[in-house]
This record gives sequence, C-alpha cells and structure tokens, in this order.
Amino acid sequence: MTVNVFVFMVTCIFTNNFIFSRFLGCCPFLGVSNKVETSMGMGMAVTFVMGVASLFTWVVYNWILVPLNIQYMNTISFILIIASLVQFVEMFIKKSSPSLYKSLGIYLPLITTNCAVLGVTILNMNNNYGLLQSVLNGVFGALGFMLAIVLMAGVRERLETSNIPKCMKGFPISLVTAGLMSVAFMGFSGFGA
Amino acid sequence: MHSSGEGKKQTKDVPIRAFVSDTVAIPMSMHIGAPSKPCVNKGDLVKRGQVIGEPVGPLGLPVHASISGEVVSVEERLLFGASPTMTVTIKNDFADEWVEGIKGLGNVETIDPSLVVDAVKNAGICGMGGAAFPTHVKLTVGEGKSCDTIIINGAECETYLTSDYRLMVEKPRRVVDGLRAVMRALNVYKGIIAIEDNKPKAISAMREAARGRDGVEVRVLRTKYPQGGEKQLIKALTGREVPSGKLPLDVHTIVINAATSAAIADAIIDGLPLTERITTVTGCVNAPANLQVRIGTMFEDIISACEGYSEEPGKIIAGGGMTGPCSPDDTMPITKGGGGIVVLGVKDAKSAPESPCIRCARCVQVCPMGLDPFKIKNFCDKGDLKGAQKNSVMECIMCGCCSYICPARRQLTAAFKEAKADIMQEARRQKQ
Amino acid sequence: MSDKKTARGVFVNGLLNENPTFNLVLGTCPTQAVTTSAINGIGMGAAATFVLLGSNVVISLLRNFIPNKVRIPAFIVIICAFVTMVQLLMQAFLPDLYSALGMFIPLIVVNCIILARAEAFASKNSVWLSAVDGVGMGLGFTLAITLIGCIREFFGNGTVFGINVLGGGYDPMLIMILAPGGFIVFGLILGIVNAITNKKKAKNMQEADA
Amino acid sequence: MKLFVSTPPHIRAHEDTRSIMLDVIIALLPTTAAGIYFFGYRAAIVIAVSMLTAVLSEWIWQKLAKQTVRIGDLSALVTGLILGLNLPPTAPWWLACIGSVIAIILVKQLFGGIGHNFMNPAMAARGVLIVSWPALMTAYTLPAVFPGVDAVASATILGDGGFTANYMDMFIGNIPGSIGEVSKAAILIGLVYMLLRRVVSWRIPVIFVGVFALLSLIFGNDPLTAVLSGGVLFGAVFMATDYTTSPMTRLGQSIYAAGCGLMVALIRNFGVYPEGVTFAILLMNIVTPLIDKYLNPRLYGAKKGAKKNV
Repeated sequence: MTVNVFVFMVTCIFTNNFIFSRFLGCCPFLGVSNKVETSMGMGMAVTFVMGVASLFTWVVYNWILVPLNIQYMNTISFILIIASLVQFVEMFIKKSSPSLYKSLGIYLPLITTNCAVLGVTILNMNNNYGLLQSVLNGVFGALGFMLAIVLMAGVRERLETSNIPKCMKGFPISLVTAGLMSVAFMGFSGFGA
Repeated sequence: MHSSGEGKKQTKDVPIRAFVSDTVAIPMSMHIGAPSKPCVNKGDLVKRGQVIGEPVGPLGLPVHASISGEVVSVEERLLFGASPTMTVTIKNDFADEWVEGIKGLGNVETIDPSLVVDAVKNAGICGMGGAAFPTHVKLTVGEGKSCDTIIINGAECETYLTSDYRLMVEKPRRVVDGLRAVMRALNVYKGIIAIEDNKPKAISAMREAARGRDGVEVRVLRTKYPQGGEKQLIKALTGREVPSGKLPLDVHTIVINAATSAAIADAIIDGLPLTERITTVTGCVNAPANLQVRIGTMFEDIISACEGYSEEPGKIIAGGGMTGPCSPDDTMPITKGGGGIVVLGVKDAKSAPESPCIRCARCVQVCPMGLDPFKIKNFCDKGDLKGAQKNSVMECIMCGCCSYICPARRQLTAAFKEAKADIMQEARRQKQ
Repeated sequence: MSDKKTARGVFVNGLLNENPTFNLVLGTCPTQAVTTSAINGIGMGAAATFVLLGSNVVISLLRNFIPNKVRIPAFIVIICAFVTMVQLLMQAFLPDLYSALGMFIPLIVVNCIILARAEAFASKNSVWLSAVDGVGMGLGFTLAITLIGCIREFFGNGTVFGINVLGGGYDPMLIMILAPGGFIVFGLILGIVNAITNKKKAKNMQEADA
Repeated sequence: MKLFVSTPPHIRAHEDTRSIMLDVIIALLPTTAAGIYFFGYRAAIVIAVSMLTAVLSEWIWQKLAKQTVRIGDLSALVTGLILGLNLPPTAPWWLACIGSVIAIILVKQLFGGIGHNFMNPAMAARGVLIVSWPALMTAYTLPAVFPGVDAVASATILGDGGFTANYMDMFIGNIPGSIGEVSKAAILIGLVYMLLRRVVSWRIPVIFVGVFALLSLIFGNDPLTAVLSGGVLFGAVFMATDYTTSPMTRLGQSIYAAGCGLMVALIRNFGVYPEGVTFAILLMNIVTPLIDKYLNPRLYGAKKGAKKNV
C-alpha cells in the first residue's frame, strides 16, 4: 500500500507533471511565476483546493450523478463545486486566519479558472479512480504543479537581470524556458511505470 | 586570492633611506574629520614641528611644519579629485631646526598613562595605513565600552607596499614601544602584533623586540589579501566578528597600524610630532625605494629621488594597487596616510572593457565579507539602489578582491563605491 | 480605438489585432496541449468558436438581467451549458476527434479567452456585435492553434493535415509533438509575432513623426 | 603627462573569460584525441561539424542582432566541442548541426548570451536530440580498434545488449559509447589539468561521482562498473562544472553535485532512458536558481541564525 502510494506520488509529481507533460494549469504557471514567494503561495492554495475538489467531485459524481444517470452534467456540476468551494475557502480563511488570507487570498479567485483544478476532477472521473486515489491524485498533482511553478519562478527571477532580446521578453522567453524545463523533466519518463 | 605578495619584490630588500625636498605642500586635510585651520601666513618663517594648522571639531588634528623654512603660500589646492583643500607651501632652508619646546615624556613603561592620549593628539597622529582616522579618537574608550586587546596591524597585505615591512625590520623597538604606550594608557594587558607569513624577517625582528615586554605577542597570519583589513584581522586573531555598522571597540579591540604605532612611540618618547613617514616608491621608476620623506613632499620630487620614470607613466597610484586612489598628475603631496606611490606603465594602466558575467563564482568565493558581489553588481547596473542595499552593499569594505579576480573584467568595486555614495547621499537627503 | 464599433472592426480585431493567442496570450493550455497536429488545432478551434459564439450571444442578451454580483458564476454556467452541448455533439458525430482532444473539450469551460470575452465584451455590447466578436475571436484562436499545429506536425511527423510532405527520407524530430515542443514552438512564434509588431510600431511612430 | 584615473583596484588577475575557456578546451584535448583514436575519422567529422556550426551560429546571431561579436571568448567553441563529444560517432552531420544551433541560439542567445543561459547549452541540446532521435543518439558502435569483435553491435554496457567489458577497457575507453565519454583515463587527465589551473574545484566532480557510486551500491549495482560506464565521469568533470549553470556558493555546489549523482542513479535504475547524465544535469540546472537564492554565503558579522535578505 505505502509502496503503491509512493509510486503514485512519483508518477503524479514527476512523470506526469501537470505542467510539463499534461499542460494543465499553464495560465497561472506563466502568469503568477514572477516571484518564488508568490509562486509558493499559489502552489499551496492550489494544493488545498485540488485536494478538496477531488473529494467533493468524487462524492457528487458517484453518489448523485451516477445514480441519477445524468453523468453528462459532470462539467457543469464540477465547475460549480469548484467555484463555490473556492468562494467558501476564501471566506473561511478570511475569517479564521487573516494572515493566511493575506498571503493566499489574492490567488484564490484565480484558482476557479485554473484548468488544473477542473482537469484533475475530470481525470479522476475518466480514470474511474476511487475516493482515496482521487484525493491523492489531486494533492500530488497539485504538488507537481507547485514544484513546476516554483522552479519556474526561480529561473525567471534570474532572467530578470538577463539581456533578453526585446521581442522575446515576457511570455515568449517564459514559454521557451518552460519548454527547456520540460526537456529536463523528460528524464523522469518511465518513473513509477 | 594570491595578490598579497604581488609587486613587493622590487622594494622588499631596499633599506629605508631619508629624502628631503626643496619645498613641501602640506594640506590641512590629511585625516578624516574637519580640515585644520591654517595659522601661518605667507612670508612667515616656520620651524620643523611648528603647528601650522589648528584642529577643528571633534575629529580635528593639528598639522605641523615638516621642514624649517619660509611659508611661500597658503592657498587652496586640488587634491585627488576631492574639493579644493587649504594647503601651506614651505620653502626649505635646510637648517632642519626643530621648534622650541619639544620634550619627550620618557620611557613608555614608566610614564604617566593619562598623558598618552593627549600626546598622541598633539602630535597630529592619524591612521597611517591609509584610512587616516585620528588615532586619539580611536584610543578614547567611550562610556560603557571596554577594550581587552590592542592589535598592531603589520600584515601589510596591500600589493606593492613594503614600507611597514621595512619599518618592522629596521625599527621594531619603536613599534613595540608604541604598542606598550597604548596598552598602558588604556590599561589593557594583551597586545598582538600581527604579521603575514610571507614576511619572515619582520616576524623574527618583531619577536626579538617584543621579548620580555609585558603582554606583547607576535602572531603569524596566513598570507591572504585582505588579511590586513581591520575586520578580517580581528576575526583571524580573536575569532570575533565586528557586527554590521559597529566599530572594533564593540568587540573590545583596537587596531593600530604598525607605522602609526611607531609614530606614537616617537611622540611619547621624544615628543616629536608627526612630520615624516616611510613611503614605498615602486613600479615604473628607475630606483624603487622605501623613502623616509617629510609630510607634504611632492610626488614628482619623490620620483626624481628614485631616478625618475623608467617608462612613460600611465597611472600614478597613491597607495597600493588594490585600494589606492589614482593621482591625476605627479604634483600631489605625500600625506600622513600615504604609504606608497606606485607608477604603472601605459599598458598596465588601461582597464580592459567589461564583458558579461559568466557566473564563475570567483567573486563570491573571494569576498571577505561574505557578500554576493555579482548579484549586487546586477542591481547597481540596473540602478536599483534598494536591491543593492538589501544585498548588503553597505557592508562592502572596498578591498577590491572581486574586481581583481573577475575574469569578465567587471568593475564591481567601482560600482559598489558609487552605490554606497549614492545611498549615503540619499539617506542624508531624507534626514533633512 | 473609436467609440463606435463596427462589425467589421470587431471581427478584424479578434482575428488579428487582439488575437487571443498571439497578442493577449490567453488560453495557453489547449494551445499547447492539442496542437500536436493541424487537424486537432482546427477541431479545438471550431469547438471553442462555437462556445464563444453561443456564450457571447446569450450573455449579451441577458446582460441587463444578470445582477453584477453573481455575474461571473452566471457566465460560467452559460459557458458550461454550451461546452456540454459541444461535448455531446462531438461524441455523437466526431468520436475520433473527440477522443483525440480528450479532456480539453470540457476544459473549454475554464479557457480564459471565453470568460474574458464574456466579461470584457459581451456583457457590455449588443447581441450582433457580441456574436461577431465571438466569431472573430474564435477564428483568431483557430487560426493560431492551427498554425502551431501545422508547424509541430510538419517537424514532428513530416506531415501537414496528415499528408506526407517531406517524403520517406525524413527522420521526424520527435520532440516537436511532445510536451517540450509545444512550449518552445509557441514561445518562438510569439517571439516572431512580437518582432513583427515591434517593427510595425516603430515604423508607425516614424511615420507619425514625419 | 596624461594619466589614467580609475577606481581601484588597479591590478587584475591574469585569468579572463577567454583564457578560462581555452583551459577548458585544452583539458578536453585528451578526451577528443582518445575519441578520435577509438572511433576513427567519423568521430573527428562529428566534432568538427558541431564546433563549426556552434561558432557560426553565434557569429550570425550576434551580427543579425547587431550585438558585439563575442566568438573570441571561445565559449561557443567549447559548447560545440562538448556537444560533439556527447554525440555517438555514427551521428549524421545534420544531427551535429541541429544540436549546435539549438545549443547556441535556443538555449544561449535567446536568453541573452554568455552567462545568461540557465541551462548548459550543450546538455540541453543533447537532451533535445535524445528525445527527438532516440535511435540515432544511442546507435553506439564498438571502437574501431576493438579486438576480435564485429564493429556493428549497437549496445552499451548500460543497454540491454548483454555487452560486457573488463575494467581496463572501460577505463581506457575501448568500449562503445559517445565520442568523448568512453575514455575515463583521458577525462581524468583533463580534470587534473583543470584542477591545477584552478579552472574548476574538486567539489562538483568528486561529490557527483561519489554520491552516484554510493547509490549504485545501494541499488545493488557494481559501483565501479556504474562509474566507468556511460557519461557519468564526462558529465561530472566537464558539464556539471559549467560556471553559468551551477550554484555560486560552495555549499550550493555540493548540494547541486549530490543532486546530480542522485538523479543519474534514479534515472538509470527507474527511467526509460539508459543514460541519465544529461537529464540529471538539466534537472539540477533548473534547481540552481533556487539554490542560489536560498544559500547565500554567510555575511561577516551577521548574527547566528539571522537570515540574510534575499
């Protein structure tokens, strides 16, 4: 069991990294990776939301949509769950821990449209994952996202002082950077297989 | 970093010889602190050791005539690119007559300790290693502070310079006497004379002189620039680190240069004010030498005393190759802090153009302060003073190691100097 | 931009001037994920265009009825309805394409282009203009990802739209149709587009000066 | 008299970028010679093409971008040489060309040229080539001088070809592999030269290989075979030590080197690629900015445990 969980973790974080191999969550990956600290904040917020969203969507899908035979309603129900979850988390954190809200709060609204979150719930559904596996997939997948965005932020902070050609500044060089990073991540191919 | 021994070969074994010139130009600002106020006029006849500038302000020092003769002018002169300084020019009558009232206090082991600091002040002594901080201020231990160790800095890690080395070889007793005087004055029982291990002759001479003297110990340091930096010296000898923005006294130490210590001995034992010093003249001169010259002697006179330039000069450095400022021409006078004159040929004087940083990490590894020079330089290049300040640019001691070692020939130290000046100016502006 | 918008202007704007992919850099995930071949690009583009058109029209119709506070959830629900429609239609009529595009069809819901147009355009403009904007933006998106798809397919497989153009001797550069290729090709094309726009801008400035 | 006036220091160390690069080239000469000796003229062609393309790409880019042409610093030549040595001797000429263009243009110049690339150009290019043309990049022939064996076998000790060699052959370089990686003896000569010239420190190569050998032992492989096979030694000596893409502080370099060793061991044992040196170094290259950010040298006079501003 523990070995399986470990292998599953390696697969989710490294081999099938959300950014570098699945292209999920590219917008925040490119948009919120200027600073290492903010990337970490974003990563933590996403990890939390993805874990909880995996749990809720599994429950709704398997206990409500499937019995009622309305599986085609999955997209709409998932996105509503995620949106309300994010709203709820935002309110909860704001009340319970203002300091945490201060550091994570600004990212929360962005998470609704982070396709990694909706993506992981759809992946869970498509792969017929069980409850525990779904939640683990959510958390580990998000950790992979966090790893990618933090590494990216580190590189981008360094690029700040670089003499990059004008037309490549901003998104273009970030994309090339991500591409080269994903070449490095190809090294994980086969891990956990 | 291997620059410590660099350039010393030429003068290392040349004994000190005295040289007196026709005229001297004595600036009123040779120390850190307000310039002294000239108290002689054109046409006055002065004797050696006579006060020609009176101290001004808390860091003030008197200035003495270094020769006897006639004052030919009292006017402003340009010194090392700074603002013009009042300068007294004296024409030598070669009588070399001392002013009346010169009287020594006697043996350093028996004198009244309370007289020492005043004697040092009246002799016009400031740090002769280059920093030129008034020594009597250094020796004033303020309220709530204490001192347990006096360090005599004989490291002379700066390139080219051998004046302290020759002094320690030829007049080691004077250095020890100065140290003892200070130790007695401050009631300190531990005195360390620190010398780098590439100067065995100085080490044995100083050991010999220190034998039997209370609490005096000669310690040998690894040859490593900037070993003689105040903070590095304290760390190497006592293991203590001077916290950011603090003084050596905050870790209970006082560091005095070897030449300063000898000057203190002269002032105590013989009552002589500071009118001469040893300076190393080297590089592209025909007869490199260690000269004992009067304060205010012109560079051009000193260089002719060394038989002139050996090739077209490209750069004249007042001090050593790592930290000495450039002289705009050879009409500058030697000051109290002037330990050397280094003449570089045209080829060596030109600086190579900067090329991009290759992140070789050499600067990080040589920085004695533990800074990230390459990172700070990036901020400086962007004009981001806040970033530079965040990365502790203010801690930079201007030792020049990073610029020296940089294979991309980046002007790191120069950029930090500018940044520090800008940051201090900004701070002053905000205060107002 | 002039205050009065013409249908033509809005259309061209979406297709070129404010191309969602190359100029606004929105919807980057599908841009890289599905562009392993030109045909995938067209399929994805068509699906997104359909959703854009539908959601823009409906949102524009309802723009005076949706309370400001809940407008974002409302937009998402509307977009979601159209996405589900596309999903069901494709599953029924284009099952191959549907399986090739995989989860990126449902993910159109969170494609920022669509929400951005709803928020920035449809909720403020008339139905007709919103429809034109939806089609313009959609076609701009389609054009961009088809172009990227062509390039990646060309180098990575030696084919364009499945037709072999480089002959049997070509040893395809596999990386182009793998993940790194997606990022790098997109980045380089963006760089080239920037270079061209910068040049144009410089030229315009010169002309303005003269 | 016209005198120069500048801010101190007025003296500079003798090493500059060009002399350092030259030292690296000299250190690579034994390896290059060994490669050509074992694999013949084809190896020489691969190396020549890749060096030429690298320098030419840099020159053309800098001309087109109207930048100072800096091919004189020899860094492009080093990149080309290292890339060439990283290719199998059977590599077609166009593979070397594409690799060099990727290294110089995509990985180096797009990021601002020398010193600004965050990945080792030769390594990144090799990574792209391995992913793109896995068959061509691992088509290792046996050395031309290999006694009594038909020189068409396409297997390395790492692969599944059941090829075996004794330690001596592996050390001298009488085994199949990439041009530059086969002769461990030549690589060590290069390392000694660079250590004597103080171009690199012992830290990265020794820790890299040490950690890798230790992990190989733990994973149940013969550590000596593991170290002598594949590109571990070449990577540890010539590629992991790249200034631009390795950390600045000594502690950072140690962590980086240990990470490299760990990743090679993991990829060799668990990944699909038989050789992990390229990917291991690339992975640690992308961690380097974070290492540099959080591992600063200790500031003189800083309080114990006090964090420096980053």
